[in-house]
Amino acid sequence: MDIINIILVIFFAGALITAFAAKISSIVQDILFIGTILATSIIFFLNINTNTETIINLSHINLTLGLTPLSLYFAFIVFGLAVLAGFYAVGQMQGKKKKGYFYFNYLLSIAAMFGILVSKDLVSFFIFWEIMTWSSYLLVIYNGENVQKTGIKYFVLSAIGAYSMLMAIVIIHSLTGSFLISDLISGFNNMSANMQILIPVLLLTGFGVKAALMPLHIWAPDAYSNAPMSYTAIFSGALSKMGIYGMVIVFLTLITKLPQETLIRDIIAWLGAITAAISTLWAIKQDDAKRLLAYSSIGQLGYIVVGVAIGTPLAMLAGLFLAFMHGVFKSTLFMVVGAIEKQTGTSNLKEVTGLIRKMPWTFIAALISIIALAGIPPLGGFVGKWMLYESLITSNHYLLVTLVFFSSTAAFLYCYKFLFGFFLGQEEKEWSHVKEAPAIMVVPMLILSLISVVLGSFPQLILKPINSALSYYSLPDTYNNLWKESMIFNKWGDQVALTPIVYGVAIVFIVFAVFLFFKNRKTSRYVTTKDISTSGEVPKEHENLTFKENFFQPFLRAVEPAMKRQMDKYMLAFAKGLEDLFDFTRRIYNGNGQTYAIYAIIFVIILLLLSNNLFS
Amino acid sequence: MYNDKNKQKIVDIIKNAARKHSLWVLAYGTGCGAIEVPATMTSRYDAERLGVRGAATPRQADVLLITGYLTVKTLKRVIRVYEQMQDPKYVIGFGSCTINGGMYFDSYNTINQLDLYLPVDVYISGCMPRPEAVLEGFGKLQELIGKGIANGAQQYKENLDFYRENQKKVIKNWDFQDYNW
Amino acid sequence: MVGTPVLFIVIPLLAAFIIPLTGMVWKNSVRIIPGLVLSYMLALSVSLMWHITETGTVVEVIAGWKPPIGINLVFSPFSGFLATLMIFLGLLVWAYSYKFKRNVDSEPALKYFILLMLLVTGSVGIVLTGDIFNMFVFIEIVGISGYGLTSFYTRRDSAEAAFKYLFMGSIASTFLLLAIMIIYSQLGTLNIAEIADKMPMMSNKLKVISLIFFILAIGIEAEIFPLNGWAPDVYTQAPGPIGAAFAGIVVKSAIYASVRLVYTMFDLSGALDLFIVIGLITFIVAETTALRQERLKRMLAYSSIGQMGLVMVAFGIGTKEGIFAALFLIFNHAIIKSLLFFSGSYLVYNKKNKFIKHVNGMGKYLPITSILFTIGAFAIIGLPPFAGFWSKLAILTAAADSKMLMLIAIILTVSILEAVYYLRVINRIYFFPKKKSTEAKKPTLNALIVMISLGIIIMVIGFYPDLITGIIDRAATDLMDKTGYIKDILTINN
Amino acid sequence: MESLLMNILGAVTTFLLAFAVGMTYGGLRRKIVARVQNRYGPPFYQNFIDAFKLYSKSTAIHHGAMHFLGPAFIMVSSVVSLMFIPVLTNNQWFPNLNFQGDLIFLIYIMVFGPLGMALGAGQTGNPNSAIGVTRGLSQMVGFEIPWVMALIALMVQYKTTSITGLLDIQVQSGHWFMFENPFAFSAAILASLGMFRYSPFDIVGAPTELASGPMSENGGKFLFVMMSSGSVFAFVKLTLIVDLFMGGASNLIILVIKTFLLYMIPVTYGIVSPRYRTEQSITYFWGWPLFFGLIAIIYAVFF
Amino acid sequence: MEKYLEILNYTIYGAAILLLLIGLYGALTKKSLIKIVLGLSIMDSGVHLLMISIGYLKNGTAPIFSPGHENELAKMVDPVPQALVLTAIVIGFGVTAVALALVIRLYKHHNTLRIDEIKNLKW
Repeated sequence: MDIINIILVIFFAGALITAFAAKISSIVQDILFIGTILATSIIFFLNINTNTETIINLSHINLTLGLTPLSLYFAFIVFGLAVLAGFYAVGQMQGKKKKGYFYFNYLLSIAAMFGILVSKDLVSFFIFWEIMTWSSYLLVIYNGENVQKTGIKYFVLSAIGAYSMLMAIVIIHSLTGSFLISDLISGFNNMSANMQILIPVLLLTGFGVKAALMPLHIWAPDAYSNAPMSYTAIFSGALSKMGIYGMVIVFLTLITKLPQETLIRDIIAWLGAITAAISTLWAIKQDDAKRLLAYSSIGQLGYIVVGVAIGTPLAMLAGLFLAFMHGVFKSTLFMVVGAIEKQTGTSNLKEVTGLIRKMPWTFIAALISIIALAGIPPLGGFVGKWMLYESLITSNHYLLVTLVFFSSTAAFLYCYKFLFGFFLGQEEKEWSHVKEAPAIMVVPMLILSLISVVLGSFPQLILKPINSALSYYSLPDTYNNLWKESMIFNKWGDQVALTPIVYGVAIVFIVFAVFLFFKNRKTSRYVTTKDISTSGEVPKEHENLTFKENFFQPFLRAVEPAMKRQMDKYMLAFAKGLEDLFDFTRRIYNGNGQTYAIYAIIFVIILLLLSNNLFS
Repeated sequence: MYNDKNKQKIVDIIKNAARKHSLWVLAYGTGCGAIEVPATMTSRYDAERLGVRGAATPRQADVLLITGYLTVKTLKRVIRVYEQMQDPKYVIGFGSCTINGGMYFDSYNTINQLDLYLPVDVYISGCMPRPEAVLEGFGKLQELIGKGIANGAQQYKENLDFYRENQKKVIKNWDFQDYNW
Repeated sequence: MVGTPVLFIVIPLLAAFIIPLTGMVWKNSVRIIPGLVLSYMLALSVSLMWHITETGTVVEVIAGWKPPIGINLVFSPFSGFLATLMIFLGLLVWAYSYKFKRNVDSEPALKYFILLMLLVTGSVGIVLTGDIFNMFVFIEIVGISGYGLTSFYTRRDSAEAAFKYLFMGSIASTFLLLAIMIIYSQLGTLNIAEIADKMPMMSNKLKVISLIFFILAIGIEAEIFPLNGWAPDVYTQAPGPIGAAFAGIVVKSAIYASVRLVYTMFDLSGALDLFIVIGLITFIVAETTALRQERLKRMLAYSSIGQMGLVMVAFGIGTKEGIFAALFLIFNHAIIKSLLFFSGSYLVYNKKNKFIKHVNGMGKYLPITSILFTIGAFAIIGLPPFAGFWSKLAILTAAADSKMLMLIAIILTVSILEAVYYLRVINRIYFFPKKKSTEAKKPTLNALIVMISLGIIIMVIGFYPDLITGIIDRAATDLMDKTGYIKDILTINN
Repeated sequence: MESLLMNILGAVTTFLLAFAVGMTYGGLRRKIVARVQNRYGPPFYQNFIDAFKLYSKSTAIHHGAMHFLGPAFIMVSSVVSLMFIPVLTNNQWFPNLNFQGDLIFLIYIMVFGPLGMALGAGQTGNPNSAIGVTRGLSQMVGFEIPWVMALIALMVQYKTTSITGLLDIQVQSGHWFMFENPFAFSAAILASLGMFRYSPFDIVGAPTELASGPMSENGGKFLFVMMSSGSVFAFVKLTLIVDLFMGGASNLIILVIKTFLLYMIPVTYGIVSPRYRTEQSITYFWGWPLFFGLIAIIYAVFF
Repeated sequence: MEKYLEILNYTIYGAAILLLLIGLYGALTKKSLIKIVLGLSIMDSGVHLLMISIGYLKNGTAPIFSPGHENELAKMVDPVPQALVLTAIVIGFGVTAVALALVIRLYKHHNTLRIDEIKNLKW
């Protein structure tokens, strides 16, 4: 049997066994869960091969499975995150209900993501896509009664996306007679002009939902924030990347062949940028860390979409690099929230304060990830941002880059809010009992933040696979051209050399840290956060010295016009209107048998009247 | 390093020279004296030319300027502010009220003599002292700093028990953290 | 040859009349004999299906009168497929309700099983017969047994539902007779094959009128909009398994009849377009109505109607892929909707109004039933890797091959609504707290076996659709082959 | 080895120069403000005295690790950005660290500081600090937009994103970009008003209402580091604008003249203006400066 | 005479259709369940009449094959409609019986015979 099949089978079998192992013992369940993930990832990492192809023959449809360099790259993200978040999940799920349910869906969605990546034909792609959708849906509604609306919203939007994709798939089949992606690519030139527009648009709609693109993003904040955090790490880190994966393929193979190429690219890129800007503003407004990160995820996905949509080699590099980075740091942050929620019982930024001394390791992970998220050098996030800006500027998207820059700058606001809310500020007595999260949760976070750090100085680790992925889709080789070792440059030849930056920052930081920290640490004394200059007043226990309410009120007041309109509300109003309409139309069935008989007669009469037109 | 009153190391001389020309004042605006401070700082008298400058919080301040009578309630806060200031720090008692209670000498809720509670380096007498007097007071303080004998903080640390006793005598609801450096 | 198609009619009819007699002797025989009969019929039909792959269509001539004069039964890949499916479902309904009736009121199981046997007989008869008047008779048999089964419970509003059904059914039978008579008066024959052969002789006007009357009559049974007002009431008020029987057996036979009419008998070109339009309207109205339902069974009923609309659409596409998709959908719908009715009736067991809110929190108390319901719901929404996905893919592919892009868009849009109302129920099952007054009824063993086997079928078909696609493919080819059908029947020599 | 040593030496010299210049400018500003207010004012070296005094103060208390590291972050921002800016055009004196700097990198490293300060201020737990920080970050979002637009206009116009590249073009052609693209210059200058945080944009410190905001719990060495970082940073900003718009400087005297002239803009603007509210400050930058930025880009693209 | 018979022929058709329409009218407009059942029965009768009249042949003979009467083959009335109508009548009878039984139950359950008041199941 082929490696891919083995991995899929292990996943499905592992999911089922884990789900039913709840009857035996909770620990067995944990071990099975971790075992499944580890086994599959070990098999995967030891047998990486992009040449093999498995064909499953059905009478009408051949399902073709195989890895391409691009999917290999995404599979790295998926498996890496799956392992780390898996360990984390074991820690987080201790003592929770519905463990089997969680593990089952978790494994299933990982398997489905892997399946998507290895699909070489559209039907298996769609099958795994839908498995991914419903398994993630089941995890979104994990938290019970009050997230049902969220779940439905997520599912409906996903269904809109999936069905538009399905429509594209069947149209492709009718035009090319095959479900293979390679046949689509080769046969795309022969299609009529209308179809050439329709198919990419439908496919992009499908991928745009998962990538939380502007008008289709409304599910994301609620869904991300309501799933268990150990899954949201996957959800936002890896699952959303499936949309990006699809977009990359569409942009690399289909859009390039269109006469309206630039128009579509610009539209999608602008949508991405607007998504980024608006969701950043909304992230600033949030008081719940989960929602904050959820909006932030949408924003970050917006950047990635911008990069992918612009589609120059550097932009592609940027988009894919950011995809990896986003997977790394955003899942770390979701894990941080999960750890804090587990330890304190809430994830509200207004309530939890001053955990820095209680949960130092978590804080370190959060700090590094936040710096990476904000795109500040010398961490990995900066590399991606740099490439994005350079590519936008060198490809003449000046207003776009301004908008992206705006959202990126505004992102500092919520970055700070996140750190300040949880870790800094007053240390309240309410949280004095809080302990550091268990090691099984902290270690994955630290590993992930280490990756952020490493990628800041050695981006070639990731750029190399991206390069091979892009050259698979016949983009020019970018090594020596756009990057070389830890040097990245744009097509004008301007470069940023990461090694001196990292050394410079590190040296200066260490110098001043030594100057301040190690020199004064011994001689000075720690005082609590109650000992501050409060005009001489001695703060009492009940006095609230924490500044949390309306954190960025002035800023929000300044940007108020942009936030007045909410897509969410429009869509909900639309849905409400539809429901009312259906409530009205179902009154056709008024319960009176006679009326039904009259309908029948009217039906006959109408048919008779129309018969000349109907049956010519 | 302030123990030897008459002997200063060369480092201390430099430090004190800098300190005396850079006095960041935390004006604790009690009583009627607070109105004199703006006059001192603004264009007619311009204390800034001497390096005297307002500071916003006790952490940044060098000089605690107490501008008038202190009720018991206020005293409590003043003590806390003083203890929050970082070494080296100085206290200027401003106006008669801080010296002997002034016109409030027999009030039931004001203290009469500030240096029972805080180590005052310089008193400026008057009710109220005019800006010229205030500047004179600052000059005096600079002189003391230059000589290295403006060591009220040192006294406070050494005689903490004495000060605490006095403070606790008037402040009934004592809820301070320990001042242990 | 293992057996003849006539046994499909004779045996259950006989059984239906014998049961009361044996019941006097041995009470349990009432329960057991139908099962034996149905299993025998299933074995027979499966072996016949096997048989016809080698020899081709089997035409049974009754009483020695050769077609076109006599009545004949046709067991072609198409009709055989449907007959097998119906018998299989009948068996499942029997197995599911084996113990179901023991403690329901004082009503004996007797009537129930007699009527069930009649229902199966009638439906299988409709599918197998090659004579339109005979078809009318079978439709009436189905109808009358259906009225009986609907009004089975005296405590519910079942009489109301039955009366509506009867009202519509009477109108249907009247118009069916009218249509048959018009054809007979013009062509002088009742044999479907001969009618099809002679159809060009008929004047266009009468052709159209008779077709319209046929559509009205059969459309009432096939639950097309706006003739389906009775259907939700019946599904709701009939005993749980009978809902499944209606969705899986009765409606299928009506669909068969309409397809036979349009594909074989009439050569009117517009009829297929009419199918698409009617089917689509049915689909849309039913699904939108289902969205706002408060009662579980009613929701399932509307969903079933909607699916039938979809089947009509698939037939209306008119290509072989379309028929393939329609038959696949029929098969999937039969098993999935049966599973949904079976498990759904346990989720709202012993509730008078069977509100959806009664399923709250049942996931904890009826875990297996809930999981099965979930599987069914996922399958009918069309989520892979369950069976429903493949039929949905097939129908969309068929539509795309015929360049009906708007059709695809509409179907997919409405499918979203379908997903919404099923998910609402699933969410309630698993994530809402149970009300104290709600008490869960554990499914009996036989019911559990039936449901689990249905669930397994759904999963297996979902993972490996090839098990069924071959048969469906043959059936579709058979339906497309009109001249072959005529030839098979009119040139029979035995 | 030798070059490394030279590098380090050069870094130290550059730092000292920046420190000295920044401090002096700060002192001069105080003097000028005082003269405008009809005061005598402190001596121009007053800032050095203050810095030294702050350095000599004891640090008896702290609020935790971030309290220490926050100022270090600020310093990193200032010093690293200094490392990547060409101080002089002929690279004789400060050759080593005039790295082939990239403008976008610089934009980012410049916001590193405020974030670090925010962290340091955050851990002290003083509500005023947090308020100040939120104001500062909000304001930063405001002025970054026209600032970036101005820079983009330059990059677009001259097809390079490198500071050195932009500087070289000016030196070779002899045309200053402030005349080549005056709109970009206007936008950059208006944005730099916000960067200097002098009145009317001094909403972060706002001594009268926020007790100096983020700095409120920092005395002694912390404040010293912050102050010197601010001075270095002022130098960085001024030099950057000089490099980008005013053709750089071939020697120190020209550099001082140009930067001082440039520095006078925010100073004089500040003297005559009262403080804005936060949202006024933000929307100020989204008014004329943004407009200038837009015009600058259009000008750069089409002319 | 023949003319009259021809007219009669059409009259029978007309009468059958009229009967059908009367029944339909009754079924669709009358509110009483009993009347509706009556209407349905009348409809049935109309159809039955129509069926019979289709098979009718003027001056026809009974459709009995007997030796020596082969030449009367063309004059025989069509036997099929008669067979059919018998079946149909039986079925109609059965349906009516069930309908009336249901009406009784409905009356017991709802205490009314008005169809527009029996609307527990709707929407």
